[in-house]
Amino acid sequence: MNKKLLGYAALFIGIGLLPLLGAYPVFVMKVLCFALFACAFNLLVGFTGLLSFGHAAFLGTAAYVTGHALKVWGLPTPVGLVVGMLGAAGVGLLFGLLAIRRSGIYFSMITLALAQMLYFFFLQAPFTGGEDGLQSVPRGHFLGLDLTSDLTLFYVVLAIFIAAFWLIYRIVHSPFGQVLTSIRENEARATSLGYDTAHFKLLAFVLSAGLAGLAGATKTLVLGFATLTDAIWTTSGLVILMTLVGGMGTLVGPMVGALVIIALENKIGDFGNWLGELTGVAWFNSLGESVSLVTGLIFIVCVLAFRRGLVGEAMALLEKRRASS
Amino acid sequence: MTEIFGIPLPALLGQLLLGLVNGSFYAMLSLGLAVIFGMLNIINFAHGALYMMGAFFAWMGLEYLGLNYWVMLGLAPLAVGLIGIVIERTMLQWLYKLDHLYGLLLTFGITLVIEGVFRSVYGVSGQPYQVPDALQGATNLGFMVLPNYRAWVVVASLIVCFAVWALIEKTSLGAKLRAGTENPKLVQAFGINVPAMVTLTYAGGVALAAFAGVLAAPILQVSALMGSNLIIVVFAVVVIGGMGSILGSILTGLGLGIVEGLTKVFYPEASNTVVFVVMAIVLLVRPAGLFGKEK
Amino acid sequence: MSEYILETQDLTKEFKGFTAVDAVNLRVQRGHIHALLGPNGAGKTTCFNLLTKFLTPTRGRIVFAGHDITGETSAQIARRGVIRSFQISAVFPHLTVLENVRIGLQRFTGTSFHFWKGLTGLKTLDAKVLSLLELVDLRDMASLKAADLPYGRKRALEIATTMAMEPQLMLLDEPTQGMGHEDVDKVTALIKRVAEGRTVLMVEHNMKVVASIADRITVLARGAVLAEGDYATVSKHPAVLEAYMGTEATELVGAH
Amino acid sequence: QVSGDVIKIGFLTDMSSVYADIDGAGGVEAIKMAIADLKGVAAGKKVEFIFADHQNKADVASAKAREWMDTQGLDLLIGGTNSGANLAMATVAAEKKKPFISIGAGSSALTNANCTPYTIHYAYDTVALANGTGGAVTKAGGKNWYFLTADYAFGAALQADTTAVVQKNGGTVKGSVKHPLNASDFSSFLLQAQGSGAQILGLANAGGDTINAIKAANEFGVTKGMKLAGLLMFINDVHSLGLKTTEGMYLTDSWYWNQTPEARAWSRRFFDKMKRMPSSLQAADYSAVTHYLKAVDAIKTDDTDKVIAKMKATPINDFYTKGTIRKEDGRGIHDMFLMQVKSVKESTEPWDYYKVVTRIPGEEAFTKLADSKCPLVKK
Amino acid sequence: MATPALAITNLHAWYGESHILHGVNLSVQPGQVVTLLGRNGAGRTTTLRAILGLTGARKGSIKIHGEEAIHLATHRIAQLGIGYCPEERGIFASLTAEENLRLPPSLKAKRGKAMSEAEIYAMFPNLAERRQSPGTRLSGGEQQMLAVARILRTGADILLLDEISEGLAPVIVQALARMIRTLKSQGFTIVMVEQNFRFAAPLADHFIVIEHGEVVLSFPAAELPAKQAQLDELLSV
Ligand SMILES: Nc1ncnc2c1ncn2[C@@H]1O[C@H](COP(=O)(O)OP(=O)(O)OP(=O)(O)O)[C@@H](O)[C@H]1O
Ligand SMILES: Nc1ncnc2c1ncn2[C@@H]1O[C@H](COP(=O)(O)OP(=O)(O)OP(=O)(O)O)[C@@H](O)[C@H]1O
Ligand SMILES: [Mg+2]
Ligand SMILES: [Mg+2]
Repeated sequence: MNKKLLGYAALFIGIGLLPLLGAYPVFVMKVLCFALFACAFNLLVGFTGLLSFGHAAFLGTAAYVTGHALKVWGLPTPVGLVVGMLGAAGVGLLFGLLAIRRSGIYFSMITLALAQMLYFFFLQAPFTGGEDGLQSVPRGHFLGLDLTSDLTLFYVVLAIFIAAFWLIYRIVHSPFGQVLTSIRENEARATSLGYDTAHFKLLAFVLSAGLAGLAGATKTLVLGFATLTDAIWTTSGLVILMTLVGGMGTLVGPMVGALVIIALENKIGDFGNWLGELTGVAWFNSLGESVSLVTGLIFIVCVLAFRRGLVGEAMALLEKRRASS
Repeated sequence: MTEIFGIPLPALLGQLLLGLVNGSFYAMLSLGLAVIFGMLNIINFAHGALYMMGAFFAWMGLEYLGLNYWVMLGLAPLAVGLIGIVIERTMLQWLYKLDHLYGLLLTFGITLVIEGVFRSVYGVSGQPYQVPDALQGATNLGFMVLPNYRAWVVVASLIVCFAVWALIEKTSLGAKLRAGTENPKLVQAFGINVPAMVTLTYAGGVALAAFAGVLAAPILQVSALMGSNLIIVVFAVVVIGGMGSILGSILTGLGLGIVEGLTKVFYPEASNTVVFVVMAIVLLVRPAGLFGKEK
Repeated sequence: MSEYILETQDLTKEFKGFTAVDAVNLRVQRGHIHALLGPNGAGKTTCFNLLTKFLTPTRGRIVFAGHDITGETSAQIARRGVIRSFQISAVFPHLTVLENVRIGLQRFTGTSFHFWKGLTGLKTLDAKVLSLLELVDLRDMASLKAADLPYGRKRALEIATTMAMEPQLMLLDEPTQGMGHEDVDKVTALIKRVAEGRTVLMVEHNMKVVASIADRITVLARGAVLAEGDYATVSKHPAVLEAYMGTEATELVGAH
Repeated sequence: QVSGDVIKIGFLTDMSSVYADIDGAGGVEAIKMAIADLKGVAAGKKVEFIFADHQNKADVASAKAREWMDTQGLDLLIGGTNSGANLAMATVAAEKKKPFISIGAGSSALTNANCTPYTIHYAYDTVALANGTGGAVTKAGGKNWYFLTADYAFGAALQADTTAVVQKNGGTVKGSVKHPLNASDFSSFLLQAQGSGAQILGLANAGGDTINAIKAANEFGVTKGMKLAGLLMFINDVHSLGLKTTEGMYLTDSWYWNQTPEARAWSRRFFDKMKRMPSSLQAADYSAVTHYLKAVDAIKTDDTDKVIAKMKATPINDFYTKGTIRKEDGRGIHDMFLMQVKSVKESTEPWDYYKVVTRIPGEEAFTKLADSKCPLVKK
Repeated sequence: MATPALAITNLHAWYGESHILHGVNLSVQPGQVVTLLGRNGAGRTTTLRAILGLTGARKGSIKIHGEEAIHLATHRIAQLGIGYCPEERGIFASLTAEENLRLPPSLKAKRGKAMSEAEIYAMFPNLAERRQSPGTRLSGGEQQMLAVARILRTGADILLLDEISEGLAPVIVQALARMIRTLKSQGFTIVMVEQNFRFAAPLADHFIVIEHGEVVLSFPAAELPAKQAQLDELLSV
């Protein structure tokens, strides 16, 4: 237990040192936002067994609400973040009430469809700025800190991330989390023990939506804008991929997955060029234009051969070694 | 002139007819999804990508091989069907024992790859594809000018839908399929090669998508992304109809096309979302969908 | 208080043109171990599913302890004290043995929606959990993952979890199925023990088990009640003999 | 004094999505040509070029721009297609005080409400398009308009700008119908347009939407009763539609490859590399980079403020255009052209698609300073 | 001795984790009629299902006409010449009676004599009448006839019949008995699971009793009188 805590502490201190070691703070912040998004998503798929294919809706909602709150209403930054988070949780409640009525594949299809509906709404609603997005959202101040400096913002974002991560940890290891796990493992049995599984799933859905919202709100703060990308269905696919790559149902998996996928998106062009130079195959040079192709391949490989994800496989390996020694 | 809610009747009729055209595509695609779901228990996310592939094959046939529309109307579904066989044999078949969600994720990955390939080779701006000569021109119906090609689309899709329905409901092969959906193990115990049947079902389902793709090619630009927007709407159609019956998915598809058509007249802003709104309402009233079976 | 804790009236379930449970009037007496017998496919499991609302009856009424529960949800029925086990063992594989039982007990603490609390609050339940595990000889395995238990132990764990709910009525679906002989005897003794002060309705194919512990037996065939009574009566009932095993090998007309 | 001892030019454009053909890889090639034509050197220093795909996503564009400026020592940012992405890049450039030249974006906001001292909007904008097509068509007698508008900010801006021009020229707008972005089916909207009885159908959309709308309009016989005016069309769109469907259409653009001998010469070079003729944006990419490098070379520094001042002070004079960059708001001012698509008979060679109908002088085409809402413009 | 039509050695089978068969051994000669007896839930149905690979996991050896079938896919096993009539009848609701009848394809390796549809309808006149009705709209007895009838068409020579006499009127049971005799005379190998001892006793050449997933008694028909007492004890309710 304590060892685990130490491990997390080391991890976060490590992340905290990154910018000082020359890492690019905005990049790390972006990864943190997506890591939070993936962790929130994982709360649902990994710990409750519900595969939402519409999580971008919550990221997007919060991004727009926070963006609007900070830019148009001029609310203080912390309030803006909270408002965005609540907005996402509210949308989560509405979606949840509908989607919870079906399970399995249908649940996925319904969340996907609802999110798409919201996407079209955002596309047309005047306050989102349509396809131009909501630009130049001010960062403002946080508890007296001026956030215009990337480094200051970085530590604030890291603090938000740690707080949210702690909350997720808490949820997973709470009486509520226990019931969620039991629902994931055997819903019929949980029902037969007297749990109204629909209510638990709904609360999990809302919590996950709210936390995904926090990720979206923070992302708006970091990058200074909210756009349709946050709400489009491929973003929902992306977060699934992150979680799948990292390891569904593990706490750190989604973080690792987010890092891998974001890095991939950013670096694949360079990687392609490098391969192109190495092999002389010109096609590799255009790899940067084929992010979705590569993402798709990773998806296929993960589903076919690698379902536990990086962290999951690593843990399984450790366990095996421990068992054999 | 007769008006309904301020819209002249002829205009309304025209819109209904156009809705039917779109509905034909929904019907063909949701039909394919339903057939695949029945045997494989997999929601084939790649359906949209394979539909796009059908359209592309039609275009490529003409561009590289000089094969005309009518030839490709047969060849493209065949080719896509073959690809379906490869997909099923090399990937999908390993997932049947797992949670159905993995099927959805895998086919999602396949979608990204297929789209990625076409996009990296052909870009995304559409390739033009001419209406075949025999179907050029339009017919004046009095209340509207209906391009002959669109009329053909409705007819062709109705024929295909009906043929699929007849194949499944009226033939011995169909009997095997229906039996397989009820109890695949027992059917296999009669010496029927169910795994092969599953493969062929998948091939058939995606061939249907490709057929729809070829039909769509002259109407829409042939482009790498033409399938991915459509497929989400078709998913909503599937949720609305419920995976109950073949006829059900055809009717739901056509019906929603018409609903969408009417929305374009009365409140065009909502035409993108109306299907999803209908879905939400149906979920509230009949969670299993209009034609869905009890759980 | 009625002497019957559970009564069904004309309970019927139809699946697409086929009746799995056909107008069953079942009465389970308080304090009894009541066995439900019948060939495979007779509708026993379906009956359980109807009683616990995992399936909605096509027709009929279910009365439990004087309340009409026909319209209630599975969870509501469970909270009334009707707890079932499943034909295929139903544990939570990735939870430990201890957690498996605790998840049931936890419901009574009223904290199940408290997502902000730690697990320390639940630790107070552990003593009770361990004593329940003691009953089923699982105490030593409390910290193992349920998935790692042998099959027979899983069934025992399932019974322990069911018991933790202090059910008024326990529904056990083939509790000894798929076990070796020793396990069967253990589980039989266990059921007998935990049945004290409660009512048990169980499906069982193993006649030895039924004969030794059932107070009353209902035999189903093709969804309908074929016979009812204690073991002595039922085992001599002509229809049961007919449906189960004709012992007199009377020759068929025209044979040999 | 060149920062980092190299001159680093970054290009962010859509290389994989709906506008990839209009700019994309062709734009990259054009910029490479510009650098190579100057021997890869300016102010005695090596010129380096990096590019990336922003996938039409403002967030990707902004993040990439920020990263390049923070970590790569970028000296000039070129913005390819898409207004949303360009607005985001402009914000970052202003914050980091680096020059930003927007080529492919349509939004006039870049040098109007959202102007910055570091933004140069080089090629065109919605106002110019409206003035071109809207003005010319109305003057030529197309008084009755109906709009088919993509239902998002860019479409609305295009419609609004064009409406103003039409009305100023004595025309009327009979109505409009909005269609969703990336609509696959236009038949129903066209049926509504057809019922309006207007003469001109203004297409306030872009890319695939314009293409699909035009195809459907032909199919439904809309073109028999109405004339189509594509408010934003590129030669790639015409190419993919074919002359049969587009013949006779009006459109406004800043440049056409077959316009002048110089343009032709450059375009042939481009064609040899890309196997397709350049769009106006690709030509503008070349022109803008050349203009920048020449300014650097002239003042021997890549200092942002000085280079921008120099660029604004020097007239542009190349195969792409002859014009200036307006000091106050960074708006490129140059002639725009109203073109008409040739018929199949008129077209004498591949890619021979347009004839120039009218030249619209820059001062008329673009927003007048007097009308500007740019805070930098002192009034 | 000829190759047994069916030879099972040390067969184990599971449903999920539930271990149902604990090493079944039995062997059936061509043309023999064997009856599997046992109490409810003893594992007789599971034995039949395991032969066809319809249980979860299975282990051991199953030889059909000398060919090892334990690793074959279900349909390949069936094609070795097995016709299976399941306990729950397995009539398909979405198929008409006639479609149900025609569903099983003729087996390639035909060893037995396939009956024609006409012969089948002659044997079960009820079915002829109701051929267009949806399968599950037939009465229980008719469904049972249909389930048997449809495997007679295929040319399978080993029939696995699970409680075919269950729930049928005496006349039909008699007809079935006659049918089995006919089939036997035609050289079919038959493995029957039967509750109805009166039905099974006169037909069988050999009896096998299964208890708790194992064969506990196995004897030829001739020994029936001698074993009767032991049998009664094993099977008594
Ligand atoms: N959801 C369902 N849909 C259709 N038929 C069903 C369904 N559930 C059960 N049945 C059918 O109802 C009948 C009774 O099944 P049930 O599971 O109740 O039998 P059982 O008496 O528990 O048998 P066993 O001893 O094998 O467990 C069977 O024929 C079964 O196939
Ligand atoms: N699908 C299944 N899943 C889990 N357990 C099963 C399944 N089918 C049968 N069983 C169990 O396997 C055991 C053996 O069943 P089997 O059907 O082989 O019995 P049987 O001897 O044929 O009895 P019956 O006279 O009831 O048909 C029983 O305990 C039964 O409940
Ligand atoms: Mg059962
Ligand atoms: Mg049986």
